[in-house]
Amino acid sequence: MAHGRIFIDAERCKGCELCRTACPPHVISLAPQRNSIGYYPVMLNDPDNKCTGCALCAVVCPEACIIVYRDVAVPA
Amino acid sequence: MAHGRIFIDAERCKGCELCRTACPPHVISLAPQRNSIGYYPVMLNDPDNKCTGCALCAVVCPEACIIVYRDVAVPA
Amino acid sequence: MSKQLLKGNVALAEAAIRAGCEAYFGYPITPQTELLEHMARRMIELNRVFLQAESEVAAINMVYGAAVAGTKVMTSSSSPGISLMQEGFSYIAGSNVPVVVIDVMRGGPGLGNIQPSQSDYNQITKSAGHGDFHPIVLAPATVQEAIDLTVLAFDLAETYRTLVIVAADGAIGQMMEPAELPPMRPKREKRPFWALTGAAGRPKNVITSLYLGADNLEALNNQIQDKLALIQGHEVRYDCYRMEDADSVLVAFGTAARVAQTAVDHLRQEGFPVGLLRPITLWPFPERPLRELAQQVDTLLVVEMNAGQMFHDVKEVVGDQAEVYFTGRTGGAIPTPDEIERVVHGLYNYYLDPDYSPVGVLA
Amino acid sequence: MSKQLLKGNVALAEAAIRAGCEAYFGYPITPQTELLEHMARRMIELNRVFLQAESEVAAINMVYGAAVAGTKVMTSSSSPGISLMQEGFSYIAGSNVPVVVIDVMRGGPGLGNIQPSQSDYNQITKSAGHGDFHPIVLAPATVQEAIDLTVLAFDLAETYRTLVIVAADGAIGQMMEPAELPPMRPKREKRPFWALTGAAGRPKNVITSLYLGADNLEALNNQIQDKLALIQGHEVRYDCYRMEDADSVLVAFGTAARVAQTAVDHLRQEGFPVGLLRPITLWPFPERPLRELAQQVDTLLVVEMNAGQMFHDVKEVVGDQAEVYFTGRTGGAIPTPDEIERVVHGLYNYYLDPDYSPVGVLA
Amino acid sequence: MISEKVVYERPVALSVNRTHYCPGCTHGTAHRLVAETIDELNIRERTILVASVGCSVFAYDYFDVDACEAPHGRAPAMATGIKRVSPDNIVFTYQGDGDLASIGIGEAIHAASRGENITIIFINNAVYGMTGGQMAPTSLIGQKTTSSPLGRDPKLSGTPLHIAELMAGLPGVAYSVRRSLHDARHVIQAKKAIRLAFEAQMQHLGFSLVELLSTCPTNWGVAPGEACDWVREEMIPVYPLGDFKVAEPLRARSQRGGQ
Amino acid sequence: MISEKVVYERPVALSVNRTHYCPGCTHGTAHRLVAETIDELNIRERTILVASVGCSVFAYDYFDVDACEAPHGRAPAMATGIKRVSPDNIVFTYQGDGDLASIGIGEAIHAASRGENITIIFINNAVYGMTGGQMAPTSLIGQKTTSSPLGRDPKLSGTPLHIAELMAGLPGVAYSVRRSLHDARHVIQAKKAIRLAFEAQMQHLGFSLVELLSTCPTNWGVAPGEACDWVREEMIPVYPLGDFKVAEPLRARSQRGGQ
Amino acid sequence: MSETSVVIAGFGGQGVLFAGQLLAYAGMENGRFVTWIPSYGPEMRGGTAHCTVIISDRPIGAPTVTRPDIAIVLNQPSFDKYEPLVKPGGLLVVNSSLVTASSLRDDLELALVPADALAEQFGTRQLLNVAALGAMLAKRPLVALTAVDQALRNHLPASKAHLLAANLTVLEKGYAHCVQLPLAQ
Amino acid sequence: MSETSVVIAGFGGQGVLFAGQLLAYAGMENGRFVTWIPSYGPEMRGGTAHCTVIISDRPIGAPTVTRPDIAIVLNQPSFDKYEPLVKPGGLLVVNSSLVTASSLRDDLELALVPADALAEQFGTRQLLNVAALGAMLAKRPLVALTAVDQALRNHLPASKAHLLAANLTVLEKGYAHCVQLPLAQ
Ligand SMILES: Cc1ncc(C[n+]2csc(CCOP(=O)(O)OP(=O)(O)O)c2C)c(N)n1
Ligand SMILES: Cc1ncc(C[n+]2csc(CCOP(=O)(O)OP(=O)(O)O)c2C)c(N)n1
Ligand code: SF4
Ligand code: SF4
Ligand code: SF4
Ligand code: SF4
Ligand code: SF4
Ligand code: SF4
Ligand SMILES: [Mg+2]
Ligand SMILES: [Mg+2]
Repeated sequence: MAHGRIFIDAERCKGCELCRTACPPHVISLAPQRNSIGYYPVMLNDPDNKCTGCALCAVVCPEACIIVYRDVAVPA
Repeated sequence: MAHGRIFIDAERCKGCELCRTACPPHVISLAPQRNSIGYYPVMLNDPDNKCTGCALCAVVCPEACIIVYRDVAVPA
Repeated sequence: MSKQLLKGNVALAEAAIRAGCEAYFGYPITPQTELLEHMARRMIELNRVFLQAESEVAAINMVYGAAVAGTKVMTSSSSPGISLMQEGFSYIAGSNVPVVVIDVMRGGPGLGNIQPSQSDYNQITKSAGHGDFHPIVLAPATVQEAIDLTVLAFDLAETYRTLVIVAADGAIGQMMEPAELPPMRPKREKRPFWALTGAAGRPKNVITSLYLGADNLEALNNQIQDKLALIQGHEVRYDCYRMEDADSVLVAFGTAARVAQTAVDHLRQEGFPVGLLRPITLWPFPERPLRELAQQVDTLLVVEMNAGQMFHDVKEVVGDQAEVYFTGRTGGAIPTPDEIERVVHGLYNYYLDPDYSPVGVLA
Repeated sequence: MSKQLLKGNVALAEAAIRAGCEAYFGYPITPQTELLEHMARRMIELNRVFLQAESEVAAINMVYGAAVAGTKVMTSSSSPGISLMQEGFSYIAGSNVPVVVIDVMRGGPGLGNIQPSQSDYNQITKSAGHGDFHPIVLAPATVQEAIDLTVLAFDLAETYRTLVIVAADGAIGQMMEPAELPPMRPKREKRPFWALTGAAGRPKNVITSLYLGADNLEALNNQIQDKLALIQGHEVRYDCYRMEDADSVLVAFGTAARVAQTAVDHLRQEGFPVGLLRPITLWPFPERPLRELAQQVDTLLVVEMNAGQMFHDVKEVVGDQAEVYFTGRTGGAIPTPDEIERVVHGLYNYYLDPDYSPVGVLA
Repeated sequence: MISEKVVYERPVALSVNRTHYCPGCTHGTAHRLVAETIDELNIRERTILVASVGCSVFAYDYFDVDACEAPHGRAPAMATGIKRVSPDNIVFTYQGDGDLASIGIGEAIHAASRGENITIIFINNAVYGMTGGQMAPTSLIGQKTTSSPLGRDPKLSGTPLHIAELMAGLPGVAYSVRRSLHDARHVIQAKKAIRLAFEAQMQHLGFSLVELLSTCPTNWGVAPGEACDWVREEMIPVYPLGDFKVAEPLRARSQRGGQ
Repeated sequence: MISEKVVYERPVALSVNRTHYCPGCTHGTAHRLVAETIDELNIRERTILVASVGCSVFAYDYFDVDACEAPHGRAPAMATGIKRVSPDNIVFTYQGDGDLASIGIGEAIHAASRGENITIIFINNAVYGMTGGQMAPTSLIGQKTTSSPLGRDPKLSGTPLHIAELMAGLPGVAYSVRRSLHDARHVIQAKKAIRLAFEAQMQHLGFSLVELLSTCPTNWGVAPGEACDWVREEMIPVYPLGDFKVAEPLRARSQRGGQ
Repeated sequence: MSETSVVIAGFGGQGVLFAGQLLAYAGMENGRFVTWIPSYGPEMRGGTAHCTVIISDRPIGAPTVTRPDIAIVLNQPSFDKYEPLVKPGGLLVVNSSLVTASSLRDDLELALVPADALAEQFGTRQLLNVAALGAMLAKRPLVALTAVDQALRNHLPASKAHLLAANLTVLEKGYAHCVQLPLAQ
Repeated sequence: MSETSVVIAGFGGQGVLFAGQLLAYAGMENGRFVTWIPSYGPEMRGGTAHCTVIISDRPIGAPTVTRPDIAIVLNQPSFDKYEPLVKPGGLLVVNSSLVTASSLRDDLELALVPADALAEQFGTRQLLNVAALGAMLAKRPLVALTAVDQALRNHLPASKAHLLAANLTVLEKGYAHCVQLPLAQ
């Protein structure tokens, strides 16, 4: 199974949660604090490393505030 | 064969000759004199009584300046 | 009816309805949108005609249609939309039909912004599109006056068979103030004799603005000019405030006049003998009162929310009888009493020291 | 190049081409149609851009597009079409881009007719749609001047990044007169630095007229007002005719000025010391020369092919320095020298007999 | 005994005024057909004409009905205003192809899309007649006009707009057909279509439009008869005659294709 | 050894500015897709945006390309002006449904009919977002808006306008499709369509338009997720996704239907 | 006269606009100020057209006149319209091939020229305009006949080049007709 | 003071416009001149909203002010914007539930009210606007608390009628909070 992670620019995020809905393994959740604009941004909440780096979250994000990384095997 | 005649309001006629073209028995022709507006109007030229009263001339006349009459048999 | 706290846009709309507006056609634009929205709800409720047009061009021509059919009809818009209606205005002018338009002005030029402004002054008082014409232009300064002038607009439109524009601004449209609405007028039953209703039992009526041949069109123009002269003779409206012994007078309309009024109060407290003349009809312009006034006072300061448009009308009327100055704000800013007061202070200094050049003043 | 017998509309078009017009967008309307038709033939021949737009609204916005792309661009129309362009004018004003528009005015209001008129004066000099702005307005009186001012229009548009309107009328557009065309300018190779050409190797360029917040929009307006002041300082143009010892002066532009000139000749023959001041720039208006003149003469008679529009500008400038009268024809009629002479006779009588009221004169 | 009966005479809804149309211009024919329809349906006293800007600008002088004159292209908006406040009147516009298909396409499409219960008589003569023969959106590819002196070039000016078909695509439209005025048979078919269009309105079915291929001998630079030939030979192949939308209640009475 | 690669990041053609869009408004998504396309095609330095009047009025702040701002509805005319004088630039407009389908339908249809070689990104959110949720020509039957408080009544206001289909009928159009932005799968399909639309222009095929069903949570009065549901459940049945016109050279690369 | 105004009026197709241009070109080639202005727009539909030419020694005011010094009327409606308008002492050139009415005014000079007939006889019927122009010049030598000649050579449209000789002939025949004939009173 | 201007500012959804209307209704019911004007248009997107209420003994000039007498700021951006603008000697009411920054100005009266917290405790979180309004009135009795009470009874939208009691409680709690607490310096 591919493994990945995402970076969310919390200051750009408006907490619309479209990414949360789009994420197959449900590893995105709302943050408890507002950002400086007043929105509750989302955050990656992935204790079990379930993020696959599928980028579906980024694909739906209206604010283009998600960067998606995926692990790749580098020949040693 | 039906028989008819037409009346042409020569002062309205602009001599476009559309009626002349439309007339099956070719009984319409251009008048030799201009009307007061300066057009050569058409006239009924039907020495042999060939007009059938078919009204095709009136149907194409853009100036609505033709009245068509047709003979009808009135029971004596 | 007692006073309610009413939003200007809503008050304008409801006043039109109560004045007997039978049909409304309009297109959304800030800052007048609530006007259209109120119409959307109420006109349908009252079984009258409401239609959101596809554009301002369409809206004014729908209005033109309803007007030739002899109904009391209105549209509303804001500055860019008013620009788009200019051709329609001109046809309405050339056809002598009654139409009411409400313009809730915003900052320009171009897309500008949606803040309050008075920079449609020229485009609504000087012409209604091409040709020689002036609509009657009524400029309310309060929500109550917005109501009263809207009712008046319908009456003037009918009386003179003319285009009447109620020239409000974003502040008047958006603010709430206590105001009283008039009672609902009974529905008018009959269409006017000149209206297009079908040529039943009478010769056909034709309403056009096309007059081939200079003579014919000049005859129309003469008739229009006569009508305009009549309006100038009868319909000038203005308001004076604290004119007693004034030697300087502010001239301002609409929201600018409210601010000017505050400034007058402050200046009077400071001992400056300042008054305010507030044109209510921007066209016909209160020429005679201003001219008379100019013979009594030294200075007029025109205050506008534009770069100085009415200023030129004041200057024309005043001639060399008094000094005429201008101060104003553009781009949607509302002048503050402070700013006006500073300019007036400057003007008084000016008389003491002719080299002093007052800030923000166009001579 | 030597003189040719040229039709005004054709001369306007060919002059634009020789001045370097790179693109033309327009919509047919009498009495300017030959202008568009000449463009249709010549621009294609020269491998430049010609497009018949679907409407005047589209035309002015195509022009706006070609202008933001940094090309020399033009449209032309007549009064109703000019009304439809008002919103576009306002956006162009708010964007500081150079555009040339030719208005071959006809009788209004409404559909009016297609005879010569000057009744767009207000709608082109007082505003370009909503907001505070004035285009530069150039008014030719002969076919030769139509050519010269069209060339100038392109230069002024570029210099000030502004809208320039050449205000002709149906007579100028339709008549043929001997005139000389300028040589063809070489094609401009580079687009201006501010133009939209793709953000290659530089930060992006944005051209907009939207300025949210009153402060930002006011800053734009201040910049525009500064530009307008600069233009007023540098670009006033007018012509004087037989001013020596004049005690009465006719003020007229365009075709009306031609007629006025004939009237001046006749009146001089009769011994009346009459001159003519002919504004060439309707905006900026020749304020200073008129004001100075007013201090020297007794009477100014404004002659227009409208109901008295420039009249108000003259009156504003002249103030109480001299009497200002108006005579004019509307609806597409051109005043005759006779008519003007009769009014002048009347004015002279007026001084002899103050109860005498001159015919056809608005005080 | 033989007596005479009148089999054709000038319709009452046409006024006595002479038209200013050029000889052979089928604007006149279209007027006549509309007037005949008004007579037949007995609606002269409740019909309102919205004339437009084009050669037919004086249509209000030629019909004996209440009438007004819309700004160029805006007749459908004006008609909307009238019909909304006077639903019992029969409201029709009479528009050229410059008027309707060029400057006024927005108003036409929106009136149609709203299903305004009005009738549009649309005269497609492939040219701006009034202003002297400039290209219209309906001009044919290669057609020389005063604003396309080398012939309409589709790369520069696109291809002919098919109004009747375009309108037929809008749900608010009850009736949208194309007919031609170039000979007697087609004139008769045009008349039937005009009548159905008015009937659509009388039956409150919504928007109706009849596109009529019409001649402009003057600006085409040909004699009236040749102009009719040009319609037949050049225009009809580009603008097929036919019914593009006929609301159910009218269908029984509409002839297919109209050719 | 395991390392990381970036599989998604913010496109370069999007500027660093924050948008003013409401949370969950898919205007932002559409912007992102256009920016990605510009990056992929490597045309940022020759692209010109014509922004329009609507919630996307500041689009020129959000794209890192040369840009201007057209009067309400007139973006296609402005784009025409630009493209005609600068045929080597890639010119696109970004317009809402009020802007394009209501006030600007005339300019849009004529640009399409002329086959202007420009691209239109058309955001259909069934409402006037910017001015506070009035009815648009694309509002659904029964949809409550601030100017149709009882729901859109087809008898008063007609029926939804289908822009992608309407445009497809015009010969000048090379590409006209409808896509949706309501979930990831559809966003991916929308992206492909946007790319094809730009490619159509780069290949000089003529006019291209992508209609995107988009959300307006604010004026629909629902949460962003529900807005996406509403697109799926209410809008798509009325506005079928699909390819309505795909010029031959693009056909191989266009997926049918786009559902 | 330092300034002379000429109206030429007739049916569309009678070449009134071109005749006016010829006159203007000739005036220009004679070094004088000239203006030419046509009637335009829908009033040209359905029949009549006219143009006004002014030739002067000084800059010209309005290019239109209400009362011309000279009117050349090529058909009956034009006669009806302009006969009353010509200035007292002016000249009315009448195409007697088409106009049968006669003027009752005694303050006009009248020149009758059978323009259609002359044109048909010496060229083609279309050249009636040139015939009338020639007639006018016989009465009022506003410009030299040779200047009109020259204008014809320079400005006859390419498509009509083959008619140049005929034009010149008809011009002279019109001229000759009015120089020789006694005035109609 | 014969004329007092109050700006209420916060996120969209914090009820700033309604709080302002309540104040205006109350002023009107107290027989005073009032104006209320909102921020409007696209600047309302993406977060912040504000309105201005003026209450006066005489007709009111501009309904907007650049420097208010009182500002009620319900979130951090509003604090940042209005803290410097309040007139010297004016009042700044701060929703201390959301705003942590403190004013450095010594020419202002500062009223800190944990509006979110109070609202949540005595009603629902949405009522923070009313809590802040109560706090303001404790410091500046522009209108009687009972007038606001009355305004709430008359103008609470039907859909919120069930929240009337909670509104009244939270209003009073806000008031009480600022009457009792010592001033934050
Ligand atoms: C706003 C405006 N633009 C342009 C015109 C000029 N104009 C008059 S008629 C016309 C075109 C008419 O063509 P069409 O509609 O096809 O009618 P036709 O004359 O061919 O019957 C134009 C462009 C005008 N009157 N108003
Ligand atoms: C001429 C003109 N009319 C009206 C407006 C007001 N206005 C601004 S945006 C808009 C509608 C926007 O709706 P849409 O195009 O659907 O874009 P959205 O906001 O939904 O994305 C209107 C009517 C304007 N700016 N200019
Ligand atoms: S990349 Fe995929 S799995 Fe990871 S957070 Fe985004 S949607 Fe979820
Ligand atoms: S989709 Fe984007 S804006 Fe929305 S919550 Fe997720 S990261 Fe934030
Ligand atoms: S009625 Fe028929 S036959 Fe008689 S003239 Fe007319 S077309 Fe000819
Ligand atoms: S069709 Fe009519 S106008 Fe034409 S020639 Fe015949 S009668 Fe005359
Ligand atoms: S110009 Fe053409 S359309 Fe107009 S009247 Fe003449 S023939 Fe008919
Ligand atoms: S109002 Fe609607 S369209 Fe506009 S930004 Fe908000 S959600 Fe988007
Ligand atoms: Mg046509
Ligand atoms: Mg929208």
